[in-house]
Amino acid sequence: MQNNHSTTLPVVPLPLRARQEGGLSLLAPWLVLLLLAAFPLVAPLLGLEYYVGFVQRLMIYSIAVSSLNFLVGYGGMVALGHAGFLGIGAYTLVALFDSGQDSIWLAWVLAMGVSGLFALLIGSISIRTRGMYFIMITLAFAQMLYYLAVSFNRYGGEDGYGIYVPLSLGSWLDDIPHALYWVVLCVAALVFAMGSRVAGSRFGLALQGIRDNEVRMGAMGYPVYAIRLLAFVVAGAFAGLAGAMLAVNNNFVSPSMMSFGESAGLLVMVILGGMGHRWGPALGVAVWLTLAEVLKLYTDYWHWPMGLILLLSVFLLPAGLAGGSRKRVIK
Amino acid sequence: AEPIKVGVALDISGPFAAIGVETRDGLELAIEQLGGKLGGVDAQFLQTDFAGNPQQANQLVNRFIQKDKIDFFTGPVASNAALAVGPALFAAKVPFLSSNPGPSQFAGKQCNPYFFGVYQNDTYDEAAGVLANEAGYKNAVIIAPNYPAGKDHLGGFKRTYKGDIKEEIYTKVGQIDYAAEIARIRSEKPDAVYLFLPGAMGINFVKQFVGAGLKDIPLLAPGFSADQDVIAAVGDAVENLQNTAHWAHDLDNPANKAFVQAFRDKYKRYPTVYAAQSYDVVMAMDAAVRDVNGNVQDRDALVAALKNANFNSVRGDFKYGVNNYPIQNYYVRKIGKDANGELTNILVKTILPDHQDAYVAECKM
Amino acid sequence: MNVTPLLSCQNLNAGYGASQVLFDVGFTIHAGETVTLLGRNGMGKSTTIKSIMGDLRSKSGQIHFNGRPVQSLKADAIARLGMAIVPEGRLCFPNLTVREHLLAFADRRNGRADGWDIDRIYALFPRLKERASHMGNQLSGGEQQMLAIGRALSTNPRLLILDEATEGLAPVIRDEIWACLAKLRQEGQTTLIVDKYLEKLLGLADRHIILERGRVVWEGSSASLANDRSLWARYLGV
Amino acid sequence: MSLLNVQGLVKRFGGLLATDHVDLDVKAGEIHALIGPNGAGKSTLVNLVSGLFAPDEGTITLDGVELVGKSMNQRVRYGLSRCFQVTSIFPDQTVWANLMLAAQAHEGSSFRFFGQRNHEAVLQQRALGLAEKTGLGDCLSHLAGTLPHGVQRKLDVALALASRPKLLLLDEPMAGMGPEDSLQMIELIRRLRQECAILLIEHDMDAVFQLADRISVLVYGRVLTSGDATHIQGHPQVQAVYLGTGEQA
Amino acid sequence: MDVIFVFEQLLNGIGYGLMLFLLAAGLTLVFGIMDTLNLAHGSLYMAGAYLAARVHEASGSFLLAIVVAVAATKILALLLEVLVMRQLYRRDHLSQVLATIGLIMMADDAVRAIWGPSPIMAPTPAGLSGPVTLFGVLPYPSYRLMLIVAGLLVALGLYLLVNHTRLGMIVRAGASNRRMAEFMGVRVDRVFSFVFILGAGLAALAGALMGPISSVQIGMGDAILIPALVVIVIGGIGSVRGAFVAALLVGLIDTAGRAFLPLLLHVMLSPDLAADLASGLASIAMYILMATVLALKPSGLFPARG
Ligand SMILES: Nc1ncnc2c1ncn2[C@@H]1O[C@H](COP(=O)(O)OP(=O)(O)OP(=O)(O)O)[C@@H](O)[C@H]1O
Ligand SMILES: Nc1ncnc2c1ncn2[C@@H]1O[C@H](COP(=O)(O)OP(=O)(O)OP(=O)(O)O)[C@@H](O)[C@H]1O
Ligand SMILES: [Mg+2]
Ligand SMILES: [Mg+2]
Repeated sequence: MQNNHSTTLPVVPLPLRARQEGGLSLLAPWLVLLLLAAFPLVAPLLGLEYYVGFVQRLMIYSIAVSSLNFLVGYGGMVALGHAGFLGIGAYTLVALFDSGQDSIWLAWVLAMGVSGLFALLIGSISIRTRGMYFIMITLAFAQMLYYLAVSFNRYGGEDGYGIYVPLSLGSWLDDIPHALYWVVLCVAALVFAMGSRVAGSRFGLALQGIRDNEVRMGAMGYPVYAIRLLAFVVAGAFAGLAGAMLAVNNNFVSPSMMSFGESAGLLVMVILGGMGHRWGPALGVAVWLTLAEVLKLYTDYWHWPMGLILLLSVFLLPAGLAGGSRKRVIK
Repeated sequence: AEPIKVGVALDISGPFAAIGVETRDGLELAIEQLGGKLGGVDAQFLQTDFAGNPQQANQLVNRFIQKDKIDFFTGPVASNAALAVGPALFAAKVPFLSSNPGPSQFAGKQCNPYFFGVYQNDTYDEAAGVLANEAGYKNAVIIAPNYPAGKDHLGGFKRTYKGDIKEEIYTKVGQIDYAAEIARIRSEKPDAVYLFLPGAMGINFVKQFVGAGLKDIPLLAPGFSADQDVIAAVGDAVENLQNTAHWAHDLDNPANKAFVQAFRDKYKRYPTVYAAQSYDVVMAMDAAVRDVNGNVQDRDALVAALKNANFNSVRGDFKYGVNNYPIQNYYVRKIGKDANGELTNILVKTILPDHQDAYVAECKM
Repeated sequence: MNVTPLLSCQNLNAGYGASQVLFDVGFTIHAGETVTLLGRNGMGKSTTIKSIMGDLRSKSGQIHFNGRPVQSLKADAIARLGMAIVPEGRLCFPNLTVREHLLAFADRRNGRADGWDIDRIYALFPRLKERASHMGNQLSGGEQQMLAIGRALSTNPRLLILDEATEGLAPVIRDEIWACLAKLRQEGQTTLIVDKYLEKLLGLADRHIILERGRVVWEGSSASLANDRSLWARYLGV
Repeated sequence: MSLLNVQGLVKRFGGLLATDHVDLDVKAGEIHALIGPNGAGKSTLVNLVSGLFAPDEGTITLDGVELVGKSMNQRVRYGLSRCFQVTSIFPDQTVWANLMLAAQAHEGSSFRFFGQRNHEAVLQQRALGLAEKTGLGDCLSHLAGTLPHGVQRKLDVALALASRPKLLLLDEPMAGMGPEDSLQMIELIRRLRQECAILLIEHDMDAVFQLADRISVLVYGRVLTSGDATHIQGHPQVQAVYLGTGEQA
Repeated sequence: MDVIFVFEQLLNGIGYGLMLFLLAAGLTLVFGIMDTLNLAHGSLYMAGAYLAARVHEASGSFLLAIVVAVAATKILALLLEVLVMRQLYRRDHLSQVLATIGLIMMADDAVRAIWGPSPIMAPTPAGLSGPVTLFGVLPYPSYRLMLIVAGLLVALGLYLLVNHTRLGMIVRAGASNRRMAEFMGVRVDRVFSFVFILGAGLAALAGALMGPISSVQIGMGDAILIPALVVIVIGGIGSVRGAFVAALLVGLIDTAGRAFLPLLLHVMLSPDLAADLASGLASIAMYILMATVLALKPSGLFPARG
């Protein structure tokens, strides 16, 4: 043990961060990005045009799931009403479109803003609760939004709202086939990069600290409430963005986008993929949505194998697909 | 040659699973009777499951269009799903023969040559309104879930009903308990109650209504709230419920007799409207393909042939209006016992002959 | 005193994951004895107790309790044979009231009729009676400690194990507990104690076992421990 | 003037008066010990001062600043810091990560999203400083949860020290420690008094009498008496309700 | 609006509340006490409803139907417990959500395979099919009265079991700290199995009782699960008393929203707007209640754990 105050920095601390990230794991994101970027170009050659749209949808969902992963994995806040923010984003776009605005960009930015605002409102109440109460209060707010949309005649209510006139990405982009795909890819890649980055940032580490020991963080002087709330708002805003993107992708928005089932589905993808892992959302989305797509082709009873897979994944992959068979923290 | 490809969107799971199965059974009977061909050309029927969720519908239909390159599309159960997928199909010039939903949008402003309805949603309610007039009900309470379709349907009823609407009740979507509404009805003492409560909501309501001892107040409903599936679920309590539809299994025409007989032989039960509709849809495709001599790629000709409806429909003769929604008869049915004592809908009379929907004027086609 | 010991451990090897903590630990406790387990922090006292209680599966070795091999039994089965613990950290149930803590597990595991019941426990710790309807998590640290002792007593165990049972207690209460332990000893209660107040333990226990880095390094009577101060410095850090 | 000034503080849990009009002060640079029977309300008092609980009545001022109504993190900014009766650290992280987290709270804003915190030299310096001060230098790379109890307590103190507090609240820092560890902790506390005033709760009378400049005795939520070690040791009521007769190691 | 109408609605509210409580009871037990979130509770409810409906139809005896449904569901639950739940108790809520969503998906498909996709009939027992006249003026469905009685009995029984029996204490102990409970000699495995099966039995009972007044169909459990969860959260997780109070509260507020809000708003607003607003508000009344309660008391009305 030292007995005088030495000023030389020992070399210990940094390599302590056990995870050695190098080689493949550094390359992997770029590789995936490259493959995805090239996909619309090679798809026609392989007769896979249809899958361009499919992959586009996966990427949009991965943004939504990333935002939830941020909240659940890093923040420890299990929100069961995240689809509500998707809905807000989507309806923001609808509202703009309905009033004659057709710029996708404007709609996306506003969607983030509006859903972030809602998240601020909902979060400021929800954040006060913990655990199961948090799960349920977020669900409650999503249900309110759902019923609101159902009885909101102007934008089609339960029937939903079809966006039949194509939206615009801006003059020159509109002329490029699959432009939307690349735009979505850029956003998704950005979100992925941010997700990886934030995890090791001051904010991300503070958030994880609060997840692990909230009282201690408070006693050390962290503004716990503000940090949690900001995380909630950020997650809500990005979910809203994903919602608005989904609206463009589907050319259609309906309240079922905010249903309990959708919220649960997002959570399923987070957990299946691997909570708090940067690859988790992408993997969860890809596996879950592809399964749904494929199994439906072969049997009417496609829920059955899906359910079984979920169940097995809980037992065999406790840390999700990205986490392998590493043990998940037991409560 | 390439077989003709038909994309079929069912709702085999989810909230409309029962209707989904009816739709499929009618479809499969027709396919079987046609030997797997349409107009003599080999045909392939690709099924998918919307699971009652319009959110995924778009994706599934894109698959049909882009990957399978379908020539016809039919299904789904719900209007919102139809609205969700319509535009993509129209853009790809794929004829969309609805096997059930008849949303007002496609009948009016957003009508499209590639969409063919089997009935317009509100027409059942318009028929019910006339029925209420004829039955001499001076006043009525009307009830529907609180969403636009619910308002549309009640609007249809009010369009033709001349009596006094004592109260218009809107309930929560997916509501389970109706005691509060039933108490309101009891205190209003109306001559009749008209309900548009699809699926489980209708079943819950009718069960609780009867349990509350209000059997003396007659119930009126559109046909889809009173078909075999509902009858099977509610039992004797629905006896005497009057409802309106554009088809009945005891409708007297040769095509229908053959269809009902074949269906009962195959599935050992009465067909529902949904089965009849999907059966008709396949027959319509068959006739159209024959009319264009198998050349389904000529979509203009195909659509023209479809519009001619050159086949014997189980609902008897009908023709399409400008908006591709049919001009056809609507009937009153009453739930009662058939010759074997089995509970089913019995045809009462024609209530609206050659009726056309209210939105056709808005259609510029 | 019985010929066969109430508890005997032989060649106990145990640890957490890859790190072994106990090395060939062996000792016996006879019915009616009060024995202490001594050693500095982290020397494996709690680990030994965990192994005996069936909370930690030992890698090898035998444990006999009341004449039965118990090393393959689960914790609850061992407990029902008459072992009760006041664990490190108290572990009161947050959702049970004080009264419920003392009723829920009440038993006569030592087979004696004149055992502990809730009234006797209240008499021992009047503070608990005052807090009878408080939940386990609404107690002060010391109250929780009393409750944990009362809870263990309520099962009337053959062997009572106290792991740092006086931690966080006010000196008066500590005295009460020493008195209580002395009384228990008089009544013939077999007890295994881990505690840091050596002087008290000397007057209270028959025998002492010292652990050093997971090994038994010394075993003997109070008298010989009292006389050998070098042991204290070497193994107990006093 | 005293650093911490508590006046007329009251806290009720339902019908229970856990803190009953307590007046207390801690002067700058002093170690003020708080003793009393179990359940007397010592931890409750610390929780009130630190902001974990809100008082029903009374005022708490630190260096002239009123603390009641301020949030926990605001109080930390005003110079208050605490340890917990039950060790409260981040058991699944390394000691180093624990210290970095503590350092981060007091060096710049936590609302930064992109820079990688672990590369910030200022924080590393500060964390190392903490480690040195508390003698944790040897176990920086260990997972905090697997450390011996005594070391975990030291870490707890280190986390509290990161804010460079004016007043440190220590709730039974010696609990569960053997003689050796206790001595080390006493040593540590003695060193800390140069930096800040300390309000110390402890049942280990050895430690209290060695360290405390002043001792207050809390009984049933009320301050029974205050004074130096001799005063307390000689106080008959304190002996009766708290010290007992035998204890004198 | 007369007194009788108000009274009738009051009764309706209590009735609906108790219906929710019937389902919430089993949930509180398993979820509140064992800290295990079993979203598939609704599937057990569905199983109870289907089994009772089928047995009732075949045998003509409602009582037999209930007994068989509850017994059979318990056997099913035993299987489920051994194969799945037992592994889940110790896992976090998220794993439990994931696994039980999986179970829901499988259960729905299983029911579809066995009984088909259509709703099936659940006959009302002959003796309870009509209304009885209360106080000589108010005809009220006798079946609903029976439900109210059943709900009250279950509430009482459960309250006694959890709060006033040793079993209840042991269960709570095992839930909050399994290891310590085992140290005290509790066979936690067995106790948990018992509780889970009891919870399943309650779910089946709720299903069997609800069958005659609601649509027996796939997904019926999921539809009522959310209100039931709302109930136990408002009440405070783990508190039977809380669930009971919350159930009545939700029942009354929901009913009041549907019964009086339209009348009230009609007086103040235009009919169209009133109808829109009234039904919109009534739809979310329950959620507004929950959000309000949690905003004021973040751990529900009767927080049971710390
Ligand atoms: N769950 C665990 N996982 C890994 N190592 C552990 C665990 N529990 C204890 N250890 C380690 O095992 C060793 C012995 O610990 P044990 O708790 O048995 O010591 P002890 O003698 O009871 O000390 P104390 O006086 O601190 O209670 C210590 O080095 C400790 O760090
Ligand atoms: N959250 C709470 N709810 C209800 N009562 C509480 C709560 N926290 C503490 N109490 C009660 O308040 C009283 C004071 O408790 P406190 O923890 O302050 O005691 P203490 O002096 O720190 O005791 P110890 O020395 O044993 O730790 C106790 O009687 C305790 O039961
Ligand atoms: Mg120990
Ligand atoms: Mg304390």
